[in-house]
Amino acid sequence: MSRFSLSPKPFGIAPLRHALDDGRAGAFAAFEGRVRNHNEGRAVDGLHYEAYAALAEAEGERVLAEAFERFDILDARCVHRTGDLAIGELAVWVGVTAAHRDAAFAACRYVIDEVKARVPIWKRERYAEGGEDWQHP
Amino acid sequence: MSRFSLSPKPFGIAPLRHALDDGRAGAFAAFEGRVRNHNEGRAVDGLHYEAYAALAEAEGERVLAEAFERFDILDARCVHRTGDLAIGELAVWVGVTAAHRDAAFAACRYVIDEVKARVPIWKRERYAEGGEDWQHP
Amino acid sequence: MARVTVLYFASLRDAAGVASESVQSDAGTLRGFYAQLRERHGFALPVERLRVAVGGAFASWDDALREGSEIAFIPPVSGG
Amino acid sequence: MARVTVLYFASLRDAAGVASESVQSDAGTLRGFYAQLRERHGFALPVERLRVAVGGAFASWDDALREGSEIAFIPPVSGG
Repeated sequence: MSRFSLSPKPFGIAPLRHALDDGRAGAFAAFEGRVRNHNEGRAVDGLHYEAYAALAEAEGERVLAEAFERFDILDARCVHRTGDLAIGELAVWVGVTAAHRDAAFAACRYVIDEVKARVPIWKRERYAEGGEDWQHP
Repeated sequence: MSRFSLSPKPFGIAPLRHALDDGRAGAFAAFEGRVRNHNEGRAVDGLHYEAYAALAEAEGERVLAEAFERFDILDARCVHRTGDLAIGELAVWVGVTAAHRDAAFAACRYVIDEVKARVPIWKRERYAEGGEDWQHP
Repeated sequence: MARVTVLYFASLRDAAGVASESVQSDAGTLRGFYAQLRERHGFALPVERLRVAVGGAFASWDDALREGSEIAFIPPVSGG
Repeated sequence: MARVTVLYFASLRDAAGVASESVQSDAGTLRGFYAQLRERHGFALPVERLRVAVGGAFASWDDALREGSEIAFIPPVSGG
């Protein structure tokens, strides 16, 4: 089963959320990363995300599998956009269900932190003043 | 403005979420508390939530105001159900926007923790084996 | 003597059999007033496990019982 | 000598001007191979800031360059 995926087009959250419905789940924690209109003091017009798809999917699945090992959760999903995104658009979504909220919050945080740190996806920012730049933090 | 509210009927999340749309928001953290089919080893059929409405609304607003003082967030909302709820139904929703995810996660966690600890709302569980019980932890 | 309105919630309401009542009491403080009501209704919860509110705002157990006030005893909460 | 396919991403692709290329090299290790490509394309990123993958899985810089393999250099990531 694929818990992590890349989406080259805008994706809806509702079907992802409903796939996690479970009568045992008392807690659901979610994170949305969206395109901000500024970064480090510069006005941003939009973004482009590029992924090394094969490796990103494998590494994303690994992150989700680690979340299952570390936290007492019922299920988890993560989807990351690729391509061109406008301000306010959804870049990444993480959703986690658990019986209790400690595990749901901790796993949700773990997934977004590890995805940002390890999964081969790169952001190119487009600036309001002109110019674009790859972010390689 | 009212950031905390009680809802005597099922409520949709989408309008709450959209009220938080903000081009400055890079991060959105959310928590859903739902009715679990078990609690402390007993099978649960459903719940009833009762609130002391006037005080619950005032105390809920206080919790949200504290979240603004403590964390660098853009906006936050919390809605809590009252009345009869079935398994899987949404009992409480918290949503927080921020420029960055640290503040969004921390504030979301703060709000749900404080609401559970301080806001005068009481849960009566209905058990599959029969009987009901107020939870006064 | 003061006449006040009392609001009951959750297990306190079940024990009292009413959601609210008008009560006349000679209790000096809210603490003493709860002791009287606990005896009358057989409330299981000791005062240490409750909070008290007057007029829709949290109050102190040592506050005086004031004529005409609306008093609520707040059992341990379990929202969320 | 080994002939391999190289994949470039993000700023490396911009600098190389192509998303992938077929390269013949006498480098003994992936580390040495990147040094050759860095010189050829003028990559700004030093090897310490990159990871390397072979055949879609992370690899070690000290691994040997194997004929026919597909090698990707992974700049610091910035998803999320």
